[in-house]
Parts: sequence; C-alpha cells; structure tokens
Amino acid sequence: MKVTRRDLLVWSAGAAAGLVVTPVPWKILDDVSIWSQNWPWIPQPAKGPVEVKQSACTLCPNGCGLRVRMAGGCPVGLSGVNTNPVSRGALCPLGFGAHQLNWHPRRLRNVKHRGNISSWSEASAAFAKAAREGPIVIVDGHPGRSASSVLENFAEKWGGGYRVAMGPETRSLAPYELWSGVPATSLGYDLENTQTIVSFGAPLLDGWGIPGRFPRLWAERAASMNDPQLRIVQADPSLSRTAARAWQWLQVREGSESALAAGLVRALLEQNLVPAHGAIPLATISEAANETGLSADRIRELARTIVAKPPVLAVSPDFNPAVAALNVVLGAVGARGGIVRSSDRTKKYSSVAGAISNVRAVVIDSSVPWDFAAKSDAEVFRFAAWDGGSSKGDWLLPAPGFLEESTDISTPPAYPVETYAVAANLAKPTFEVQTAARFLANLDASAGTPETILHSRCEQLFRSRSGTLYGQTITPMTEIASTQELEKHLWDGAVWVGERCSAKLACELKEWPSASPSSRAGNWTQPWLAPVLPPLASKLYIESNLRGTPGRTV
Amino acid sequence: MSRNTLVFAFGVSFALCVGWIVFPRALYVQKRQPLTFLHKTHAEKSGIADCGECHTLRADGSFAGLPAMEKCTGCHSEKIGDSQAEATLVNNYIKPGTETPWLVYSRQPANVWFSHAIHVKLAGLACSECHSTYGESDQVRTYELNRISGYSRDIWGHSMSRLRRAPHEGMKMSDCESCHQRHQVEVGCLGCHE
Amino acid sequence: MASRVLTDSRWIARGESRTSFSRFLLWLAPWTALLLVGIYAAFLCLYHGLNQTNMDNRFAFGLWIFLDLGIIALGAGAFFTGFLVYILKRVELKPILNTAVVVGFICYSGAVAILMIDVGQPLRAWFTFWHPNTHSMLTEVTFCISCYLLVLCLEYIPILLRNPQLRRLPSFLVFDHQLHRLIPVLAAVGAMLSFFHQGSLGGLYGVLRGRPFAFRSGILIWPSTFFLFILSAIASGPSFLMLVTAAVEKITGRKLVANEIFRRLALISGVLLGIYVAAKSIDTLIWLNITSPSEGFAPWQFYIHKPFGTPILFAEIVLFGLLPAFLLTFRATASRRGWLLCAAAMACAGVLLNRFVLTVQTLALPTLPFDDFLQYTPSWQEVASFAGVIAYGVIVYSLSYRYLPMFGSSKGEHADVSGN
Amino acid sequence: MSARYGMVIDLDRCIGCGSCMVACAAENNVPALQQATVRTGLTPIVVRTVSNGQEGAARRETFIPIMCMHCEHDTPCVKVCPQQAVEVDRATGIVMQMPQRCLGCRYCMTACPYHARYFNWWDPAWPAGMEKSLNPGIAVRMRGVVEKCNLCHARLHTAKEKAAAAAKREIDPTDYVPACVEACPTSAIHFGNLADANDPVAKESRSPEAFRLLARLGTEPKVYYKSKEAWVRDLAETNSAPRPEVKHG
Amino acid sequence: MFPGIDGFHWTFGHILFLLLFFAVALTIVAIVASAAWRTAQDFRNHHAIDLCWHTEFAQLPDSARRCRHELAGRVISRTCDNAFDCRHCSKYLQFAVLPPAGHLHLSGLDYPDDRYYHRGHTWVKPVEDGNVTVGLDELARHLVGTPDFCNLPKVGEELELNQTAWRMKKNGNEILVRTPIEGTVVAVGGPERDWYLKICPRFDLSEPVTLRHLLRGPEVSGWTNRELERLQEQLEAAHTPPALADGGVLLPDLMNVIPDADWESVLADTFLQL
Repeated sequence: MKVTRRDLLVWSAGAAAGLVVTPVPWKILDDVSIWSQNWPWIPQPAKGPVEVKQSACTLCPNGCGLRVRMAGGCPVGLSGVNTNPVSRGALCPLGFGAHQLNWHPRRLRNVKHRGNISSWSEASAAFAKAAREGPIVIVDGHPGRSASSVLENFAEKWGGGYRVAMGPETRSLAPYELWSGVPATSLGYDLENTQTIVSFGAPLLDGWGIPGRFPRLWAERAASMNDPQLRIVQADPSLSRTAARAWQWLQVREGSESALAAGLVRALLEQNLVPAHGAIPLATISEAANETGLSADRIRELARTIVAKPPVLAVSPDFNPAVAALNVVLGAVGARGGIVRSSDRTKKYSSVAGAISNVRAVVIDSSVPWDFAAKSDAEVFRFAAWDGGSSKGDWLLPAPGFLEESTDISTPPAYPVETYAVAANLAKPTFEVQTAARFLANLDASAGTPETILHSRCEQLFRSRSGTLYGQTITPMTEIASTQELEKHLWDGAVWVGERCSAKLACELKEWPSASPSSRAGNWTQPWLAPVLPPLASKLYIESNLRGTPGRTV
Repeated sequence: MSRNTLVFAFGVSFALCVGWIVFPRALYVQKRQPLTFLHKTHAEKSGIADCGECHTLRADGSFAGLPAMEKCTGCHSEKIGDSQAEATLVNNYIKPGTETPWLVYSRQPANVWFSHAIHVKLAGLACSECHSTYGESDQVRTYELNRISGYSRDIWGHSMSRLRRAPHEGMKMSDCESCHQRHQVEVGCLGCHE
Repeated sequence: MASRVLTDSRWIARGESRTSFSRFLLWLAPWTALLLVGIYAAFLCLYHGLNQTNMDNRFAFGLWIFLDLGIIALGAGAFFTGFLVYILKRVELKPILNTAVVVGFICYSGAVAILMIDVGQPLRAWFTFWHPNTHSMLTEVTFCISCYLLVLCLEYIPILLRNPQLRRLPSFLVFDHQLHRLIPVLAAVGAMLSFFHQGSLGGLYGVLRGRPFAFRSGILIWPSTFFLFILSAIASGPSFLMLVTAAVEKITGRKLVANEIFRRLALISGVLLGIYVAAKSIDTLIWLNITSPSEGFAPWQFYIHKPFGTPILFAEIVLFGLLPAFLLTFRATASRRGWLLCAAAMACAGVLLNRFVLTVQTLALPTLPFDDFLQYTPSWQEVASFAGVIAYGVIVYSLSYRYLPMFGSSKGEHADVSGN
Repeated sequence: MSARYGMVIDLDRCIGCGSCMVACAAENNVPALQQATVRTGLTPIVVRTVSNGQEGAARRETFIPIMCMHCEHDTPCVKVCPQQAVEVDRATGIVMQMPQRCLGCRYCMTACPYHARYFNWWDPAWPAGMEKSLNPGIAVRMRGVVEKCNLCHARLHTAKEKAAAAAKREIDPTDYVPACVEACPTSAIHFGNLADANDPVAKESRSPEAFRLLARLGTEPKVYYKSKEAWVRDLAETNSAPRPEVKHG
Repeated sequence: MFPGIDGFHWTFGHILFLLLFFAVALTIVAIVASAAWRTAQDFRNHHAIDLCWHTEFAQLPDSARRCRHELAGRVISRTCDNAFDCRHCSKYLQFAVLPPAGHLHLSGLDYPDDRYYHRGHTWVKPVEDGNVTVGLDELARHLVGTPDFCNLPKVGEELELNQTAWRMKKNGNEILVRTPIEGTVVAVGGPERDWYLKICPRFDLSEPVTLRHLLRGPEVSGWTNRELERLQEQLEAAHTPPALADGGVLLPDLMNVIPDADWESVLADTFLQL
C-alpha cells in the first residue's frame, strides 16, 4: 500500500485531534508552568529547624547584641536584642545584613603576599624572622578584649609597640586625656543624663556611637516633641540627617567648629552664664561670627539657649580641643550629664597617630577599621576577613569573618559605664583562618590565649561582685553563684554592665587650646580602595537615593 | 473516503496510545528509595502505633518530617536483624553518620508553606487523610519524579486524567482547595505560600 | 515557453501580473534581515529576561505597550470593514475586505507576539484563562484579543485557500467555500470582540485610580476612555487601510482600488473622527474640571513637565483630530489623493499620539507629591523586536499580496451556490 | 480572627538610617544585584528624602519610608491583576502578592500610585555560598514577576504555627512583627491591628497628626504617617506648589 | 475559569463574563466544526466536485461563461449563471427547441453531429452498448497533438461532471481535462485511439435531459468560432507566426509549431482551468 502525502496529512490531523484528548498538551502546559515557578538555577533557602541564638556583633567595637536565627548551620537572619541595655535592640543598617558578609566576593580566602597567594606557614616563618629582628608594632582596633591582651602581651615581650586605632568617638575624648590624665578609653559621654547637646557636626543620629544608644534616647526624649527633654543644637554646614532631626540647626561654614566653640565660650563668659574661667579664647565673638557665618547676636543667643536647660554637653565628631575646652568651661567634665569616667583604669593606649617609622614589622589586627592602612617601610601583616585592596606588597592574612570567632566585648567607645559581653561564634569558616592573637600565640605561647584570658576575666568579674547582668532576666552580680554561671550567661548573650565609676574626673585648662592637627595624620592616611559592605547594605546606596554612593560595592 | 477515515482513525488512536500510555512513562523517572523501609514491620516490631512518634512536631510547631538518623540509631546502632536493608542502613548510613537520602513522596515545593501543626493540632486531621495508609504498608513504593516540574508524582496523583482518583490521591493546590472548601476554611494565597 | 529558472508563477493567480520572483526576493531580503534582528532581540529578552529593556519600576510599561495599543487601534480597520460589509451591508467596501483582514491579522498577531515578550513569565500567561480576574480590564483584553486573533485566522484562511495552488485540492476549496458561508457570523463575533477589547484597552488606563492623569469617570464599569478608544480605533482604522492601500499602489505602481472606495473610507473615517474629537473634548473638559480635582490634582500639574506640555493636548485634539476630520470629510480635499493621504496619516498619527500620551505620559508623570518626573529611552532590544514585528507585517503582507487575492476587483467573489 | 494589619509611621522619628530597608531585604530574601539601579532595584520598603523645597537655613527635610500601603478599598493592584495574583486577605487585610501566580505583565505596577511594586528584572543571584544565608521562610522569587511588601508573611506563618503547636487559634501579637518595625532604631514604625479599636496603632491612626498619602484617591491605605509639622502633613495632598524637576543619577 | 478552580467566584459579573467568553469560544469552534462537517458532507454527497466547479466557474473570465443560446444566436448576450448546468437551468426551456443538427466543418476542424460537445473541448458519443465514449475535440487535438504523457483514470472509477477526467502533459505543460458526463469508467482508450474513455453514464441516456448540458448544432459552431478567435488573438499577442494556415485551416500540433506562445494561458482557457 502506497502512503501518499494526503495520507500523511490526514494522519497528522487525526493525531492532532487525538492528542487534544490525551494528557500530553495539558500536562506539559501545567508542568512547564510549575517548572517556571521552581527554576533550578534560582537558589532555595535551606529547610530544617530554625534555632534562635544570641551573640554580639563584631563589625565594630560597639558589640551590639545579636539575635541570630540559624538554619542549616548558618545564620539566616539577624535582629537586635531588646534586653541588651547597651544596644537596646537596635542594629545599624550594616549589621542587619552582616550574616551575608562571610560570602562576600571580596572575602579573603587565602594568605596573600604581595598580591600572590601564599600560605600560613610562609607567613608564620616571615613573621618569626621579622619579630626576631624587631622591633614590631601591633595595631589593635578594639582594645580591651582578651585578644587585645594577647596582642599587648606579645608586643611587650618582643620589645615592640602596641598601638590602638581609635574610633572617632574615642578620639573626640582625647583632649580630656591630655588635660586630666585619665585615658580616653576610660571616658564616656553621659548622654542619658544630659538635657542639652551642642553638636559640632557630630553625626549623632547617623552612625555615631552605638546604633541603639543615641537614636533610641532621642526617640524617647526628643522626637516629635514640641519642647523636647533632650535638646539637640546641631551646628552643621549642610542639613545632615542629625541636623534635619535636631531641635535647632545652625548652618555654619565648613570647618568653623572650633571658632564657634571659641565664640560660644566668649559669649558665655561675657554674659556671665558660666563661672569665670582662666582660659579665654583669643578670638572675639565677632571674629567667630565672621568665621562661622552666624551673627554675633545669634552666638550670644545660642549661649543663652544652651545653658537654659542644663546639664549641657558639647560633642564633636572627632578630636577637637576647642569643643573639649567648651565642655570644660560649661563645667560638663566630670559632671552628671557630661564627660564622665567609665572606669577607673588608668592604662593609656598609644594611638596609631604616633609615628611608626623605624619599625621592622607591623601587625594589624582584623578589628582595625577597613579604612586604616599603613604607609610604612615596615613589613605589614594585615589580618582581615575581607580584602579591602590595600597593603600591596604586604601580607594579607585571612581572619575569621562575621560570627566566625568567639571573642569578648568590652566597653564600647565613649560609653559611660563599663560593660562586658561575649560574642559566641555561630558560623564555621570553610577555609583556614586565624586571628592575630592566635597567630602570635603560635609563635610565643607565653603571651596567653584569648580563651584563658577570657576565662580569667570572668573570674575577676565574678569576684568583683559589682554590676548587673542583663540576660533573659536582669540579675545583680551578687546573685550569680559561680564563674561558670556567669560564663554561661555571657555565652548565652547576656551583658554585664558595671556600676557608675566613682573615681573623680577633673580637667585643668590653663590656656585656650590651639588649633589641632588632624589625628589621622602621619603614616595612616592611605585609605583602602573601597569599603566592604554587606551586599544588602550596598542596596541602600545602589537601589535607593537614601545615601550618597560610596562606589558600587557588593 | 473510507481510506481517509481509516487513516484519520489510525492517527487518533496513535495519539491516544502515545498520550495515555507512552507519555506518562516518559514523563516520570522511576526512582528507588535508598532503603527498603517497611512501616508495617516497624509498627509491629517496635510497637510504634502513632505516626507522630517518629514524624514529630518541634516545639515551635514546625514539622520535623522524616526522622533524623539518630532516631534509627536508637535501635539500629548495631545490626539487630538479618535483613539486607538493615545491613545497608547500618553500613552505609549509621556507621558513616550520614543521613539517609530519602525521596519524599509528598514533598511540596519551596513556595508552599504547609503547617502540620495547624492541620493536625487545630483541624484534627488524621495523617491518613492526606497520606493514605502508607504508614501501614509492607512494601516500598517506587518514587516517580516528574522530569519537567521536578515534583513527585504524588502531587499530581497516579491517575493521569485526575478524574478517577483515590480519595487521598493528589496533592495539587486544587486538592488543598477542595478540602478547604469542604471544611469551609478560607485561606488567602499567602496563607499557604511562602 | 516560460523559462525554467526559479519561478513561482504557479502560485500566482493567472492573469495577475506580479513582479519577477527574483525582484520579489530582493524586496523581501532587507525585511527578512530586519525580522531576524527582531527575533534575536526577542530571544535576548526571553532568555535573559526583561532587564534587556530600559523599562524600570516606574516605567513598567514602555515602547511595546504604546506600540501594541497603536497597532491594535490601526488594525481596527479589519473588524470595522467586516462590520460595515457584513452587518451594515455596505457591500461597496467588499473589494478592500481582504486587505483589511490581512492588515488586521498582521497587527493583531504582531501585537500578541510582542505581548508575549513583554510579560515576564510568558510560560504562565495561560493562568489568565485559568484563574481570570474578571474585574480586570486586562483580562477582558486578553480574552477578547486571543479570541479575535482566532477569528482573524479563520477569516484569513479563506483568503489563503484562494491561492491557485492550494485551491487545486478539492477539500480546501470546499472547506473554504463552507467557511466563507459562515463568515458573516464570524464578522459579527469579531465585531463584538473588537468593540470590547478596543474599549478595554482604553479602560486599561481609564480605570487606574492611582494615575490621575489617566483616570476617567464613566458609565457603569467602563471609564470614558473605553468608548473613546473604540471611537478613535474605528475612526483611524479606515484611514490606515487607505494608507496601506496607497502605499501598495505606490510600490507596485498599480491601481488597486477605485477612487470611490477611497472616498467612502475617507468619509467614514472623517465623520467618526469628528465624533471622536467632540467626545474627546467633552471628556477632557470633564476630567480637567471634575475628575482630576476631586482626586486632589490640579489640572495644570499634568502639563508643567516638558516635553509634555499643553501643546501635546492641542496636537492630539486639534492638529491630529479636528483637522484631519475636516480634510477627510469635505469633498474638496477628500477627492484629492495628496490631501486625502495626508489627512489619513494625520488621523493615524493622532490615534498613535493618543496611545502614547495615555501610556508613556501617564507613567512619566509623578503621582506622589515628592515624586520626580521621569523619562525613559527604549533599549535597542525593544526597538529591534518591534521593528521585527513591522518586518513581519511587511513580509506577510507582501506574500499575501503576491499570492492571494487581496483586492477583490478583477476576479469575482465566491459564487453564491444556492443549490447547496 | 479578622484583623486589619496596618502601620503608623511617625515621620518625626525617622532618621533615615535605612535599617528597615536592609532588614526587609534580609527577611524577604531580596538579592542585592550589581546591575540594579535606583529605578530597577528591588526595595519593598524604601526610605525617601523629602524637603520643604527651601534652601539654606530654612530648609527642612524628612524621611519617608514607602512600602505597600495595603489599600483596603478598590485596591488598585488587586482590581487590575488579570489572574488574581494579588488579593486582599480577608483574615488579615494584607494585600498579598503571589509571585508564583504572577505572569509579570506589570499592570499592577502602573496601577499603584505609590510605586511600591517592584519587578524582578534579573534572575535573583547571590555570590557563591551566600544562598546559605537565605531566610528559610521565604521562597526566592524568580525573575519576571512583580513583588512587594507582604508584611513579612513568613513571620505570620511562624506565629501561626507556634500558636497551633500550643493548640491556639489566635496568634500572640508579639510573635508577628514585620522586620522593618523590629529594625527601626527609633521605633518610628508602629505596627498593629487597625480593626481592634484598643490597639495603640488604631488609636494613633485616628490622631489629628496622622495622615495617609494620596488619601483623596479613596483607596483607604492602611499605612498611616504621622507628623507634627504641617509641611510634612501637606504631603498627603498632591495639590501643592509645583516642584522643580529633579534629575536622576 | 470553572467552578472548583481557584479564582472562580459565584458573582454575577464573573459568571456573565465567563458565559460570554464561552459563548464566543463555542461560536468560533462551532463555525470551524460546522464548516469542516459540511465539507465532509459535501464529499459524501458528491457535491464537492460540483461545488468546486461552481466556485471555479464563477472565477472564469466572462468570455468563457457565455450561454449556449447566445452562441446559437437565440439571444444577443447572456452570461451563464448556472455553471453550464443546463439540466437544472430554469431558463433553458424559455429558449427555442434545438434546431436539427448537421455535420460541421470549421477552419479545417471536424465537428461530427453524432456527438455532444462539452465546453472543456471534449465530446460525448453514445455508443451502441448504452455507454458513451469521451474524447478530445478537433481543436484540442490540434493544440495538443500527441501528448507526451497521459494519465487516464482506472476502469471502474466514478467520475463526476466537470471533475478532472484525465491529465496530460505536453512540453512540460500540465493539461487537466474536465469530465463531460458523470458515470463509471468502463474502458480506457488514449491519444492513439479515437476516444480516451468509455463511460457508463450514471443517468439514462434515453432521457433527453441527461445530455442537455452539452452543446450541439449551431451552438457548436458559434462556440468553436469564438474559441478560434480567442486562440488566434492569444497566439497573435505572442507575436507568433500565423496559427491558421492559409484558407483558415488550423495547423496540427500547434504546441510544437509555435512553442513560444503563452501556452499556460491558452491551455487554461481552452480546458476551462483557472
């Protein structure tokens, strides 16, 4: 039988008609749609039990309390801990996306030497050689931790220097260290008890200090109040976030903060608003007015305004002796609601601002902010979890990433009382990482290990019996039965908060301070190429107009 | 004319054969479970009567699904019987400490949020109302995987036409809906979707 | 004896003189190239997703929707001519019926093709049929356009089957004959569908309460744009047919359609355009004075952003509305080919401008008090895929013109076989 | 249990830090894509900066978080969706967007006066390994669909399941707090049940300082804003002075 | 879409919308189905060929559709409106009864009066056994000469009136010859014989109506004259040498004599093809 073209056509028509009453077209239509709902190249979150654990954020020295949702052995969500009296349940925008940082494309996964992949053993050998030749300088970004003690001990033993890269909050307290002898790290702003704050451009609501501290304070005592209990007078060249929310915004010229402080002191003294004081600024009110762009009357009025609701405190964003002197004149130093002593420790730290020349090697701990980079002839051993792109020609050593190391957290910068907390590690690094402390301890075990120091600190804390433990409940230290119990609470996310320091703080200001050089001068000016941000935080810059872009970073 | 009719009829029947016999076989990949786990044997020998003893609800209400290996290890840390399946379990999974890669017949996709707690604790549904009597079966079913959608065949149901289904057959959205309609429980889209 | 070189004369109706096959291929070549570029652009959009376009979250609709609305309006000639011929029995328009159907088919199939690229998940587009939200104008549009495309296919089949080669198969010929006998029913269904979806396309924007520039009050569930779109579509459809026919006449150098038919189309187009302009003016006044202020928008707010000032409103209503309406209606201008085509082009431009304003301007204008006025430039992929649709249209029309009876002038229509 | 979840956002408290945006993206598995821009990004909640239009010392600025307003009446997006991928949930009043149903026609985006709807222009992608940090409660949306704020419905799921485990039908209100609310360092975003007259948020929504954006459109949004400042409250109305054109980067 | 599917609402608007949609969809499907069914029906009732012929007839040029009575001079001008189906022509009897037949000899072509002529240039000749023979007329034979190839129907095949009876090829041109009378093929001839087919007619030959649609007598001469004129015109248009030899005699085997003429058109017009 011959098959004709006609037969084929008829057959196809029959097949097509028949196919309609089979599952073929309909099931394929349905399944293809389902396929499009579950595209295999779209990642799916892990399934499994979700556990909630507590830890603390180690992105910066503030150590905000973290509530970590864990699934499949990984942190999958972060939120603040409301019972934490320091961070008060808040996190910064960076913190909310920090659990993704460990997979950042710029995560440092290998030891790098002069841009080439190297190994830990080579790094150790190179460092051992350098340390023996000496001298070495160790730079810490977050003093007061157990790990810091290891760094400090090592530096002491090996005849090197231990330097601290202070944050701007601590740097703003440095003038008082000069005038009172109390280290800046033992000082704090008693914001909780102040009623008027004169901010000389300090971004109080925009990343200054602990994210949960001032914003919460402001929200409770100032926000949307016609007559706020906390008055913020913000002197800022432009309408910054803080200025936009301040009780009063003074539009001053860029860089005229010191002049404004001097003018205010003149105005205060002139109008007898404060007791007479020895150190009087050279500049007159009208000179200050010229420099700031405000009228002399406005400065006088401002002086009256700020003393109207004491206590009053002046805050500068960074090292600024004139603003500090204003505080001295206002009597805010050592007073409630002013500059207070957070601890009676008198140990001073040398700032990295000091010269680090004629040094064989520099070790930079991973706690040092990303924008610090050494411009030195020394061999630099930079510990970092993320490759910021600097330190070319030096060693880049992969440090534990976010929540990958257990560490303790001491008093945040400029916080008025001592605190102590522990950040438990919840994530496991998938490649070899080392902290600077561990790296140094490998060379010289006598410097101690962070674990033993942490343990002994807890013991010390338990023995002191002072302060309160803020965990699931608020427990006075007197009710803690043992070091073990204390440690357990701390590892479960509790924060120890000490009592107010009773030690005296007095400043003597003999003469008006001269204009100060920038504290970042010297060998520490070369910034990293771009900050490494949690990808979701970079969304803020890339996908909204909320903030100016710091470069397209993921 | 009659030749045309014949050829047409041949075309129709060819399509019907392909559609109803060849296509379902081609669409699904037959897969075997890694272990011959028999619910009936376990129920009889260990006296476990309640599904919830192994398929537990966690404290937060989430469903643990298939028991983790430690549940098996409770009895099978060493070989206690003489079946080949048990030997496989002990040697391949318990000793190396790896979880058994079970193929879950009723696994819903990631976009479905199904709470056993709500259906069991609040609505009081028996396990068998959705999972039939698999808990009493004495054999291991073949797992059939849809090549296109990646779903288990249990979602669509064994019947390709879905017209003559057993009462518990099928776990498509329309099956959820019809049960919800029967019980007059109204839920919005995101009530069951993630 | 005809030479045995490459020829397609067997496929061309005897007695119709067409250009040589090679010249025809030469004509098709650039269009095919354009079509291929369009297909490549469409592939990019389907494979990589709509990030290939320059649309964004504010400009969620872009060039494609504007041109879709445009070509669907211009394709209205198909249903309206069918409506006039079969329902209103204006048999004098029968000679252009076939060309109207082919133009309609091209416009609609092109629009549907573009829509399939335009949606983010074309594989799930059938959900609209399975889970329809009958309150949505888009559902109405989807249902009507897909049904009407089917109708156009069915109307196209009889034309297709009249190809000299295809008609040699008796079954095709008989099927063609039988289908053709039922065409009036199809024309009626098509007209109903078209009235609805042309309207719904207007309603698409008119119901957008959140876009006060587009929002209109109306009758029952239909905003005024529903009716305005129908009017403008049936007014511009005949104009577009005239333009297409004139273009074909120009390109082929043949007289295809009697002047009488042109005049008839012009009159229809002109009168309807006049009615449209009147209705549009009333609607604009109501919107400016009642609808928009009641939503908290002062009318001037819509016209402060350049380049969308009031001149665009003037252009839409007067320059491309009232003026062509006059030119098309009056014998003095309508009887001159130049004026006639100029007016037809203006009428088509008017309807395109209207669609542009309603799609692009609506999205560009801010709604929130702190919104910005935004602009958008289509990406090459958007332009190319649309150019591909135009190429597709030219190719389909060229093939149809060459091989099918497009202008039923010389040869008689179907015999009325009353005996069967 | 018929709730009407809504929000009151105290604009005088918002400091524009963006924590809510990051917390929201983390909660809802929103990717941060290199290719995205301000106009193509995916920000279910976005904080925008608004000024009173003055320059110099008279300038005032406020930050205004924009998210889905969960309109209650004639909900623009629900009405236009051709395949019922959006619905107003009767039990919660949440306007729910179903990405698995969505065909990506984007008609809802043109319908939304608040521009609170976003299209997945790209395949969602994370740097290698980062998918392990995704929130297990939320299925990642594929490209080509529209999404928006669903009021952190995964948290509602968790709360419901927790209640069910305790054999309770009603959830504990403290178990269901959207991520942005939780993240706000100044507690500017207040979340609650507007149907409950005693709920503090319901009370706050009736305060004379409360307003809703584009309230005159009649869509009855359930997100309220609040400010003491008149110029901020004026944002409720669009009929204000013409604003200079803003250039986009 | 349907009750039980997510998104179906028992509301007036929803039901109305869907009802409208289904009505439209059903109408469209019904139209296609009905057209297809009717097509099948036409084939079953042997209407299909007739229909095809009618459709094609309507598209033949006007000159090819002249009424036989015009050809015979009984009426001045009349276009056939019944596809040459005089058997069912209501007007047929209005015109005069046929005049006596006579042997015709035109331009050297023989048109014997013992047969009936079809406009597709075939003839039907009743033979003694009640069957008819069918062949090409003189004009067609002069055109085609001896075909290169001839595809005749098989014995026993049913032929419908105006259907293609057989196909021939000459110089690459395909020639389709229309059936002049319906019936069953009982024997097959060919170009080498007098006739091509012997057909057992479906209807009784003794009924005059059976052969009424075929031309006879003066109609044949009128028609043949016109056909010759047309041929002459077509061949002259092609600037070919005279087709008719001196004395008005048609040259035999014209296709080979004048190979450059537009044979496609000539053949189509001659054999009533489109």
